[in-house]
Amino acid sequence: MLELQGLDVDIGVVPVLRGIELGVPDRSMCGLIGRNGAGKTTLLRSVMGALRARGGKISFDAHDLTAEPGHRRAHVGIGYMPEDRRLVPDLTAEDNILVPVWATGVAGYQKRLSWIYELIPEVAAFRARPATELSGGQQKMVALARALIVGTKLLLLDEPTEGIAPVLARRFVEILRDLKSEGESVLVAESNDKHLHGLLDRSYVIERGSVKLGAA
Amino acid sequence: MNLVRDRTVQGLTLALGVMLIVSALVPSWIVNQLLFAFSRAIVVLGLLVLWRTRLVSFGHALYFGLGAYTVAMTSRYTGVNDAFALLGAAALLSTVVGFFVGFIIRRYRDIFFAMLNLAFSMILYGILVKTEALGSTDGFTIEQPTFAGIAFEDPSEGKLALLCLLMVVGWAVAVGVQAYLRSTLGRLTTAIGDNEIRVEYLGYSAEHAIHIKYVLSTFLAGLGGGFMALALGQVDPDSMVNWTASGELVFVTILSGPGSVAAPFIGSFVFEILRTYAFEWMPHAWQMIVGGTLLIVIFFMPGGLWGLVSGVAQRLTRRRPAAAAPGAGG
Amino acid sequence: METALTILLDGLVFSSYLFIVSLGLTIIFGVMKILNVTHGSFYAWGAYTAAFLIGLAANAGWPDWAGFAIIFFAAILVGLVLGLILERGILQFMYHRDEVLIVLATFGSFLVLEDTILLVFGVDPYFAFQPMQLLGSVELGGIARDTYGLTLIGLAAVLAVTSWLVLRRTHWGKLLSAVIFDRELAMAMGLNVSRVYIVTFVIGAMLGALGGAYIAPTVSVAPGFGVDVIVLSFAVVVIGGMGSVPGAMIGALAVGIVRALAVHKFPQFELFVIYAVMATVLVFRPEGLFAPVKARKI
Amino acid sequence: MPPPILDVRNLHKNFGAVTAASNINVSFTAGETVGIIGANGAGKTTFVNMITGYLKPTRGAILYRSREITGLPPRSIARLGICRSFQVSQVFVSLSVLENLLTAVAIASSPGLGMLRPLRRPELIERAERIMERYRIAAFRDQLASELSQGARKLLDIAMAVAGGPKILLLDEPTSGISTEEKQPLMDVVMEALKQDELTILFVEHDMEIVERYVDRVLAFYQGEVICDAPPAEALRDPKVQEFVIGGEYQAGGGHA
Amino acid sequence: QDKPVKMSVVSFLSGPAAGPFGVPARNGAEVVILAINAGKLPAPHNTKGLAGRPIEVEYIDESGGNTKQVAEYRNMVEKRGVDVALGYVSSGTCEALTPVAEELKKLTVYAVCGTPRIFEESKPQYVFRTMSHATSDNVAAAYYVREYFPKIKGYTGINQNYAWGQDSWRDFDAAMKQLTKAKASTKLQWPKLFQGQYSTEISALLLDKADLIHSSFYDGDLESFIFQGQTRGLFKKKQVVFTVGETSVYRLNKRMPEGVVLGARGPYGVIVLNRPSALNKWFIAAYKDRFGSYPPGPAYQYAQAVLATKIAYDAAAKKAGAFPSQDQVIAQLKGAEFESFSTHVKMALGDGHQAITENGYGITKWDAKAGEVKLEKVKFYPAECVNPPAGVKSVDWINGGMKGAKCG
Ligand SMILES: Nc1ncnc2c1ncn2[C@@H]1O[C@H](COP(=O)(O)OP(=O)(O)OP(=O)(O)O)[C@@H](O)[C@H]1O
Ligand SMILES: Nc1ncnc2c1ncn2[C@@H]1O[C@H](COP(=O)(O)OP(=O)(O)OP(=O)(O)O)[C@@H](O)[C@H]1O
Ligand SMILES: [Mg+2]
Ligand SMILES: [Mg+2]
Repeated sequence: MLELQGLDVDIGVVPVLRGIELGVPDRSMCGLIGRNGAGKTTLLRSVMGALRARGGKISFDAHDLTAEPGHRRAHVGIGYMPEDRRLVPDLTAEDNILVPVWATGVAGYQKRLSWIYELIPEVAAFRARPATELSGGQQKMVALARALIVGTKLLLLDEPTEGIAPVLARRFVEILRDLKSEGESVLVAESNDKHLHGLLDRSYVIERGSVKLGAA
Repeated sequence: MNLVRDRTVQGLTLALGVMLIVSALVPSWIVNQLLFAFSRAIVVLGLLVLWRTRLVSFGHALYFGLGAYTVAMTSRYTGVNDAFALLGAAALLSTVVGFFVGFIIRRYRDIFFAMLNLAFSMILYGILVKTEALGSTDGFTIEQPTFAGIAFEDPSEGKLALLCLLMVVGWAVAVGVQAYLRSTLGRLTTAIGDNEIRVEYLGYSAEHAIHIKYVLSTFLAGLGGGFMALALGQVDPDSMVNWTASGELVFVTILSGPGSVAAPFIGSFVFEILRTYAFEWMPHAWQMIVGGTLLIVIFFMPGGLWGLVSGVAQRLTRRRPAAAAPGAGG
Repeated sequence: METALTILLDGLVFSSYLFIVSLGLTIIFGVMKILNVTHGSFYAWGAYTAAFLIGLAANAGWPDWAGFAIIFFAAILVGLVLGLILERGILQFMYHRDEVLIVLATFGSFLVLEDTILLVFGVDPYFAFQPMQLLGSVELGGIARDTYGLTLIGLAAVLAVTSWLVLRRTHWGKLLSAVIFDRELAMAMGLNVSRVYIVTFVIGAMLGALGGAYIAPTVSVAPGFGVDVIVLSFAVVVIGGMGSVPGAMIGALAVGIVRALAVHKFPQFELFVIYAVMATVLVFRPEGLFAPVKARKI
Repeated sequence: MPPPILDVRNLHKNFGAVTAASNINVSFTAGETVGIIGANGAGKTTFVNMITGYLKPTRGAILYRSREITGLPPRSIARLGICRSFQVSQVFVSLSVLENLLTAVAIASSPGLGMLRPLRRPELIERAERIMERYRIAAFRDQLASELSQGARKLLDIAMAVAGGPKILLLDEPTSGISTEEKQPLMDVVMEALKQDELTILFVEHDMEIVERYVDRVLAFYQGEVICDAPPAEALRDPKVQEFVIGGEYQAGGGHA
Repeated sequence: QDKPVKMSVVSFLSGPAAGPFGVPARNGAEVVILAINAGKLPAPHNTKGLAGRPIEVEYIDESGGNTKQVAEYRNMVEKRGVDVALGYVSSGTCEALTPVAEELKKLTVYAVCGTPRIFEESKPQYVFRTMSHATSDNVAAAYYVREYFPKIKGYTGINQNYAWGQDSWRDFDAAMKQLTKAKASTKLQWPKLFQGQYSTEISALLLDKADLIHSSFYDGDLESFIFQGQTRGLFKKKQVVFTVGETSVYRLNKRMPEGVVLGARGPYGVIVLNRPSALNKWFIAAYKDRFGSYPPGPAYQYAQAVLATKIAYDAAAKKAGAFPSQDQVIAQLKGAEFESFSTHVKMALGDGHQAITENGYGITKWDAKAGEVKLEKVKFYPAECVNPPAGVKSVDWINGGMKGAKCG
């Protein structure tokens, strides 16, 4: 489904990713595990088109995404949850979730929205509150929901369980499990695989900008 | 604190020596250009101090004009006509006004800071334009000042004396600003621009620091305005207090670049020359040249003229074109 | 009583004028965080183009009402051409730069455009009085009023309602919020950010040009026409809260009505009104009447 | 029993209809290490924010060494020696790591006119460098903070909180975003400092292993209320805590089990 | 080969005052300078050049404020070595330049400017002005009002909120107080320069009880005010006096309201269109030939300044028997008296540095047959009637009852 071949990415003049080879097969859950500063976020942002690759190729479902403009990702079914949440402050939680829907103009999102609310009932509880008012963890949930709404094929999650209370982290893991059973592909970046243990089909270890396949 | 070993200070001192000699040799129109340029440079130095905190004032013509008008009014109405007294009064008054206005201004950031300054400057502009006792739109002319009691018969000698004074004062304030920028308080500048919450939680008031900075900049603006008034022998609201005057000051700041306290002196001189020639070559489209230059500076010279100079110097001496702008000069 | 009506009408007319000239500015600021000094150029170019074309049309024997069509045509034309040139030619390379530098870039462009007017249209003023003449005057509150001036109120109302509906009642407005907040995020959510910027800037430019074009028939269109409008519209926008359409409306109303009151009752204070209102509002509400929501930081 | 260093009395905070703190009464003695746990949105950050002056409580009082500090601005509270780190790192992005720390150290050590002394003084640089070593960010010494990864920024944030030499240290989720390998070493460092300086530490934490290992006492929040105030062994077995915070039985050793 | 005489002609070439004022002024100077260099001025001025040497002219923009002009003036003199600086419309600029001209000792001929202060508050040696100052405009206006509108009970004003507008109103108000019993309104309108939108002011003027309105508007503001006022019947309801309204006549043409009192800051432009002197006929023809329209007031005023310079140079050369020094030229210009294109000019005030001329007003009337605006009831007031005598300050003179006025 997602295939990175020899990806090189610089930020400014600093080379951050080097020769990344990574694949997320259909209906699988992959982990991208690495310490602070290893390059996880950079990798996900590159896939999302926020950073231009200096070399290499990003392909998705036989599309070549390398040269496509960034906003096309959402249109082809990739959902993204940034590590620092980034909710639009003056919109309500629900509006935030719907932003990608409006942006891509996909039809029939209602069903998916109620499915998401079933999946994460906490969000339904504060759906009408402005995003500014939500606590860090609450925002995290909204960000996940927002990634889910258009991410029908692939989800890119950047440290989804960071800053999440154990009670919720457990729910997150359950949610991921559900997603997997629904046939979605997921790439999760985490600084450890504590919560993900046993869920991953594949896990990549990233270190100083290079990945290698780790034990699943 | 070891200012003597500071490279910038050494450079400034050397430049002062050279300039004192050079200015006696150049034709008088250059003396005038230098007078205008360095007077403005002192104001720009103040704007540079603000810019280091990412604050830009679109209204510093308020203090520039206040300084200039103080000089004009004092010499007209009190009979005091000594450059030292006049300049002292100019700097003092604008500092006092800056101090009080600062209590309001210090709460604002970004574009709001710029705009509120604009608003205050336009209020002064309105008052000047309307008040005949203040010269209305015509402004005032100012007589040749004396220098600590010494009067010069020949006006061009007077101009030269003023230039020498200006350069010495310019050197002194530049060194002072350099010391300030190296101090903890001055270094807080960039920090405040980045993250005020953190500054507060480190136990210092960002507003307080900005207030000090603001007062410093108003002091410099008033002093520069005072010099400008003496250099021109004339004050008027349109070229000294109106928003276009503030715009010009910001323009010169950008042109100079924030890299060094020496930059404003170079930038102002280049600006004066640029404007003179633009005016000579295209008398009715000189704005186009000025505007075009501004665009070129913004696009191709992010660090201003100073960035250009130091960039070249750095490429010669160092391997990486390091993060030049904000941290330099230390 | 009649004076009160007159003051109100005068205030409304002037407010409408202020609103029309500031709307484009506030929209561009709201979406792109650009304080666009070239707004004054759009205004001037709109006025010049309209006045020039109306003059041509009059010479060609077109009926006077064609002037109205020309006004809107001129606004669209100028907005499209200048807006695209500026956004594609300059601003698109600057979005990652400091806000203040962008202001200065627009200031530079403004200076250039200002002199371009001189080169293109010369220094002689243009008059395009036909539309105002056509509508004549009506008697209201005991004095004659030019009908054209009153249509300004209508135009302002239409623009206010339209922009409010678009921004508040369609998803467009909310998507704009997303762009405003974070470009990268909006892009990741599937929004073509550069297109949003182009469209916004062109619309803002059109509104600026429309302000000028619509005012053109009432004035002598001469060099320097766009200069004062900049400060004026800045003041209105700052009072209202930068980037807020209702803010611009309230700001324009406040300034317009206070000013009308001053002109009628204390004309000697007229000059200070705008800045006095601005300073007062800002002292109590630093970010204007309708301040944008800030993200929670801690 | 020694008098409390920090005493929180009857604290309330409402945001419109949301109650983020309700009738909180706790006090802390000097040298204590307290872990604050709770579900997301339970009011932990709000509690920290009120103590450090970022938010004004709707009702109630906060006393530091018997002196009321409720409503004081953050900088005054910081000057009293109550320092904090943030859930979302607050660093000076356009300064280098060294300059970030220098700023923190300098402000703490130069009251009044001392602010006019140069920032880059050898003694300050030395102190900043020591702190960098300790918090494992020495490698980034001259890198701009904007270039740091999320985790490194977090470390810097904590280091800056400690740099001022606080009496009470409040850390909001210090270990979130820090990789597992680094978590414990980091906490070891912080705790070590605590033991030396008789510091009082309050930290918000979601990782129960860390809580269990390092704290003397646990405060558990739920919907703005303190539902449990007990030593960790006891708190982690509290049924309410298990239901609302942990989401099941607590197993030592975490999810791996 | 003789070195040419370097002359800079300064007027508004950009900004709102360029079209109505600055450019015609420049054009007026140009017509005369070209003729001088070709030796084609009517006799007795039909010698080539200034004292035989051609004029090398540069045209300079006056916009940008006094400060910029001071700097520019210095460049002009010190850097480019100009021999005569000529022109300037703005009073403020003239005031600012005077001390600089004195300092640099450079012959400077002001063509326009308004303020009387230049020669009343100091005694410059190198500076001249070849037209009367603004006091005469407003004194003449008050005489005209007394003569043609004796029934006026009250008057008000709308003037730009800057020195020009303020001075104009002050003089007019003072003269009206001396000459009539009419009362000044308490609500004077002081709109900002270049405001462009006057609907509120027009309402206030319409509601004001005063039946006469004084205005010294002169540029784009004048025309905007006329359009907006006309639609609302302002000029039918109120008697309006435009002291500088002449600048707009040729451009507005049919759009110029009827029945408005117009001045041209002296005997220039449309007011003297029909004067039959040879110089006037030549000037109108030459200007029309080159620029396709009648010369408006500013063109006359600048032309007059150039002519005065030529007369002084030629006279000095004659006296010296060689190309004259600057001091010799100055000696000739001082106190000179000469026939200019449209009027007699006498350098009578300020120790022979400030000219006085007659001043005239008329009332607009559309002449449908000719397709032109004509002036009716044109009336001129002699120079000694509307200008203060030498040595008396204008303001004191008016307030003191205009003693010594010779109105014939
Ligand atoms: N703007 C930048 N300029 C230069 N280097 C950068 C920049 N942003 C990030 N880096 C560097 O890129 C590397 C990868 O950063 P990235 O944010 O991808 O790490 P990460 O794996 O997501 O870490 P974390 O778990 O802490 O979030 C880091 O070493 C960081 O210092
Ligand atoms: N500024 C605010 N305006 C409105 N509501 C707020 C504000 N700050 C916090 N809240 C609300 O108060 C409650 C407590 O928030 P707080 O940030 O204290 O939670 P927290 O315990 O720190 O959660 P997390 O672990 O997710 O960070 C939440 O419901 C939140 O939505
Ligand atoms: Mg990361
Ligand atoms: Mg929190």
